[in-house]
Amino acid sequence: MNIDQIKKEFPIFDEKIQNNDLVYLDSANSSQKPKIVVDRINEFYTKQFSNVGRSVHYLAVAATNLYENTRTSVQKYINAKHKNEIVFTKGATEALNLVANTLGQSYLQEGDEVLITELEHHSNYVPWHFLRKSKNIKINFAEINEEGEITLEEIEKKITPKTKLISITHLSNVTGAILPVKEITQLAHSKGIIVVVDGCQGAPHLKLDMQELDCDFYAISCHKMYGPTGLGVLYGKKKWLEELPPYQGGGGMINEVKKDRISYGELPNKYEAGTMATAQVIAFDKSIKFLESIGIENVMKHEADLVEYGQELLQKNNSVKLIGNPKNKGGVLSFIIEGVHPHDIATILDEDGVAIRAGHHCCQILHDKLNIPASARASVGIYNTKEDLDQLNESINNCKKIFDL
Amino acid sequence: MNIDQIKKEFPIFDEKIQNNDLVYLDSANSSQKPKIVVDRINEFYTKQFSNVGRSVHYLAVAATNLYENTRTSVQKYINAKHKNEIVFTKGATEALNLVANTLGQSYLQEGDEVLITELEHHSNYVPWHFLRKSKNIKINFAEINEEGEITLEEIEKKITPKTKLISITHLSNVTGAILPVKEITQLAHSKGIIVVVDGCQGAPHLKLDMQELDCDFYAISCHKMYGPTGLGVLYGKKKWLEELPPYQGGGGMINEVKKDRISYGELPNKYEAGTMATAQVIAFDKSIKFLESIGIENVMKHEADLVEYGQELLQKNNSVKLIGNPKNKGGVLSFIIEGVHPHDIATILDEDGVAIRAGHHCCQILHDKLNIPASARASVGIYNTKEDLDQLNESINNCKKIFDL
Amino acid sequence: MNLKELYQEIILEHGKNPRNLRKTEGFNKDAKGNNPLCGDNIHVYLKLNGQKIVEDASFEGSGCAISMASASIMTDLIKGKNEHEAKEIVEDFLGMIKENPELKSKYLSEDEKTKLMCLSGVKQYPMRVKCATLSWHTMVSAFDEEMEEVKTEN
Amino acid sequence: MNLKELYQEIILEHGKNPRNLRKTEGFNKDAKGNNPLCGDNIHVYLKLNGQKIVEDASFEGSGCAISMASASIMTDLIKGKNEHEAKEIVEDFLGMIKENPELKSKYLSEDEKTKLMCLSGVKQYPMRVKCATLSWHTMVSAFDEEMEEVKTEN
Ligand SMILES: Cc1ncc(COP(=O)(O)O)c(C=O)c1O
Ligand SMILES: Cc1ncc(COP(=O)(O)O)c(C=O)c1O
Repeated sequence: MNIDQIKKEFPIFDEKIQNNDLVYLDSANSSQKPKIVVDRINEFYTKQFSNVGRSVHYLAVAATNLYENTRTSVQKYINAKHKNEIVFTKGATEALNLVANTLGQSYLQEGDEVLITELEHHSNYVPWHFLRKSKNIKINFAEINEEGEITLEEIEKKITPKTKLISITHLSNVTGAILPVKEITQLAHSKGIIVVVDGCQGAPHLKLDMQELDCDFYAISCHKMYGPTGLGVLYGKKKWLEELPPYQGGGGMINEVKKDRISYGELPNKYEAGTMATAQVIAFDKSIKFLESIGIENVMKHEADLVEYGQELLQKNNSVKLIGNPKNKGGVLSFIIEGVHPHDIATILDEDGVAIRAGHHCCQILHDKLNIPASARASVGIYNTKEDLDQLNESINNCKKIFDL
Repeated sequence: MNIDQIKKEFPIFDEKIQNNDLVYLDSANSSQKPKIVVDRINEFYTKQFSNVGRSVHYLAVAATNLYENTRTSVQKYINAKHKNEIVFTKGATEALNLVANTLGQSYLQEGDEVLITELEHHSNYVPWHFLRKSKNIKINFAEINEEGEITLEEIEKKITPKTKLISITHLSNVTGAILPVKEITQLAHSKGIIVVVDGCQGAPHLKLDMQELDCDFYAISCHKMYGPTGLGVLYGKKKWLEELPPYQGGGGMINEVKKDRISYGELPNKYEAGTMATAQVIAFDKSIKFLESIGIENVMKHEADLVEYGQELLQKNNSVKLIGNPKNKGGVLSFIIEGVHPHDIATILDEDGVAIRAGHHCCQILHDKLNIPASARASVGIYNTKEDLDQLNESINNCKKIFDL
Repeated sequence: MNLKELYQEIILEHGKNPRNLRKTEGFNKDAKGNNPLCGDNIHVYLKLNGQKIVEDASFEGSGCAISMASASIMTDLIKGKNEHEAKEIVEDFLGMIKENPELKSKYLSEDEKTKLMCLSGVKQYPMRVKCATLSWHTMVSAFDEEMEEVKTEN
Repeated sequence: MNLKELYQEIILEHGKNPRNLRKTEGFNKDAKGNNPLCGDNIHVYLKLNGQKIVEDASFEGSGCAISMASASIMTDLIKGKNEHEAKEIVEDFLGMIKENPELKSKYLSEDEKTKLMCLSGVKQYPMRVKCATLSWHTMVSAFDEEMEEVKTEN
């Protein structure tokens, strides 16, 4: 696999950012887009555009087929049993809201417990908090260990007879910890507990096999997966999606509409109310093709190499303190520098064209736990190289110099 | 105003659709996209891409500014008082769900009545139906008159002391009737009733002035307004958006997150949970610029001319029966042909490159009322010409020939 | 086959003047189907005799010429067949309307095959395939006595 | 002014070793502010005497060098001013940090202006402007005795 070649497929790296080459280390936030994805959007809008599923004219039929093709591609890519288990949403956040809202309407009862973890992104906490408010469910938190991991044992310890649902991230967007989702799901299912997975960081970087993971729901953010913004995927087991009530109401999701009653359509229409993100769905097919053309094993290998290299570099850099040291770690390097606020780090690195993120990364619970207000985070994608991490380290040194460290 | 020139700005019209020139008469479904909008998407993804509002690096700052620029452009375009009254959603359907859901959470009570009309699209009925189910509110329907209009008098007649909210379309996507929104709002407000407007068909074709209309909420579908798919706008008066609870929970919409409590952010963040449709928002600025460059008065004049011309043509065509004959009519021509099902009409017209829609257009209530299962609909946009309507008429004649009429 | 031919050859005849558009008296199997997208709806009635042979088949409903013609032809040729034969014919028809170049079922006469093949032109109009198949799916439901309405999807 | 200069000139001094980072004893006005995006938070304390003059000003909280420096300089120079004067200075500062080339308030001495101007480089880093302004907005809230926390937005 030739990373230079792959990097060339991303037009943004031809640009100078304030006279610097772009060292993009913010992929956990959102990934850059390969040319084929952008071109597909362009082609669709300029040559083929029509709304989907509603008209019978040529363009509408073609667009509908393209739209449904992506559904099939996603199904295959994540190894879902049925095409109708793939629902398009506006993002992972909406997907998680959909799950929490519909389970709240018809499954979770007052007093039931939902188990999440201290690693969760706000998008996998606030929707459950809504149910805490409206339905009086309880939220428990599995705690991280010293390495910033969530272990199977910790999950087991936090399960009570009232636990009805476990909702966990596949890969932490701060510590990089990869959770033992398969084992957690086995355990949960043995106790009749549903498992929801926030796959935002898992989907772009790990092998996805719903049959193997066996979780009940899996949420994906397409813009982190080399795809367009404004699009997400919710995978849900057919039995759940069939049983649960609809989430949003509108055109396309109905069966029969009368003045005194309404019946809803079948899957997946039931969960796709209104005009969907047609162009984005159609282009996302190319993101999947892009990942398939590289091969997820190669992606994983490359990113594991990078993170190992980066971790060593930063560990050797005194005054840099890495956050978390999980055995099973994805391409996220979060750190602090004693005496320099993460925002100052990010601003100073940016002067060298090094784009990282500073803040709590929508994980305030975790930062509270670690007793830090914020951290700096460098995260990698398929286009990153060891040179990028060298530059990161060098810019950190500049930063230390400014702060007299 | 030179329509040929304007049409040239839409690349799709350079394409042959099954060897025909495209006669696109399905704009009420979704409009075609001008080149500047598509190019903007392209440029953003290939030269400037970053997620918005979350990182402090150069690209993120620039993207955030671009994103917020569109909010300001929309504010100005619809003459909203505050920038924070503009919320981006994934579409008008989501915007209407947001309004119904949050009002249902904290404003509407059991027994309250919501008044909608027989012209409403499913997207402006199903969300209220959800509240009928969950909160036991009642839904009343203002009825159409012979011309397919909803009059102020009819609204007045249907208001009861229990009416808390009126939700109406600005422009019917079937009969083309333009509703007297300003007058209805005046009447409603004098009785302490909130007004929600489904502006899907209003926004692309009418002058938008929130101060003049004075409605409490207005929902817009960007893909019908020469903008990208997967994007909508909800305008809501500040006092409402501030008072109502959040809709979806996740990253970006919070203030403080603790294990036992969460507080929410300020407007507009409160309603923009998760990563938004960044590229689409940024490109939508160009849709507005496009409309502004033509001038909405010119758009309205051109489309009024078209619809008058088309109406005359079809009225003269025996066996064609137009649906509705409102005095104040937007660019929608719905019709039936006795003895030919609308789907057959659409398929046969499509052979000539004439793209129209057949079905109930997500208005089953209206079709029930008219006692027809479906209708054919030709709808215009800024790029249509009288020749397009001539072709429509000619193809209808072909269709009649096939069916021996 | 171009569109004009598709419509003219037989659809028009069956579509404008469909056969068996009525309710079979004393039916013992029935099912409803609808297509939420376009509003087509159909109610299929079957009367099976003691040997489980279809003695009469009919339908009620409204829809486009293609769906009416398809229901008309179907109800005609299904008479005299048993459930097993009928279902094999359904499979054969669905296969043909989606991709197969021809019909293969041994339960169809050459004449019946010719009649059915005039619907083959629908293949080129993917959005209309469900118009042609709605009555067939509904008939299967009637045999299976499913209580729910059939909805066609792609 | 480049970034290095911005940081070095005075931010570092104030940012690393901020002044008035404590809680004023006997304060009679205070307010909290935070920046949800980056987690900066601040608590501003004011002690006004009988003539409504700021006798002491201080702050607690954590944040980046820019926000700390800004709070440090602010609490220093606000002492001895009354509410009207303080608010005019706030306006002047906010105007400068966003667009104006210089400070104009007659309530600022040349020396105070010089100190404040070393924050002017922040202008070029729009994402950081709110770091510089958080304490100032919070002080206004303290004067107004608003009960709610201040949140900075762009
Ligand atoms: C009047 C009306 N309301 C609502 C909608 C729904 O808009 P969207 O599908 O873009 O959410 C449409 C368009 O389909 C419409 O025409
Ligand atoms: C772990 C995790 N969960 C959820 C989200 C939310 O995804 P989105 O903002 O695309 O809806 C993100 C990204 O921001 C994430 O990293």
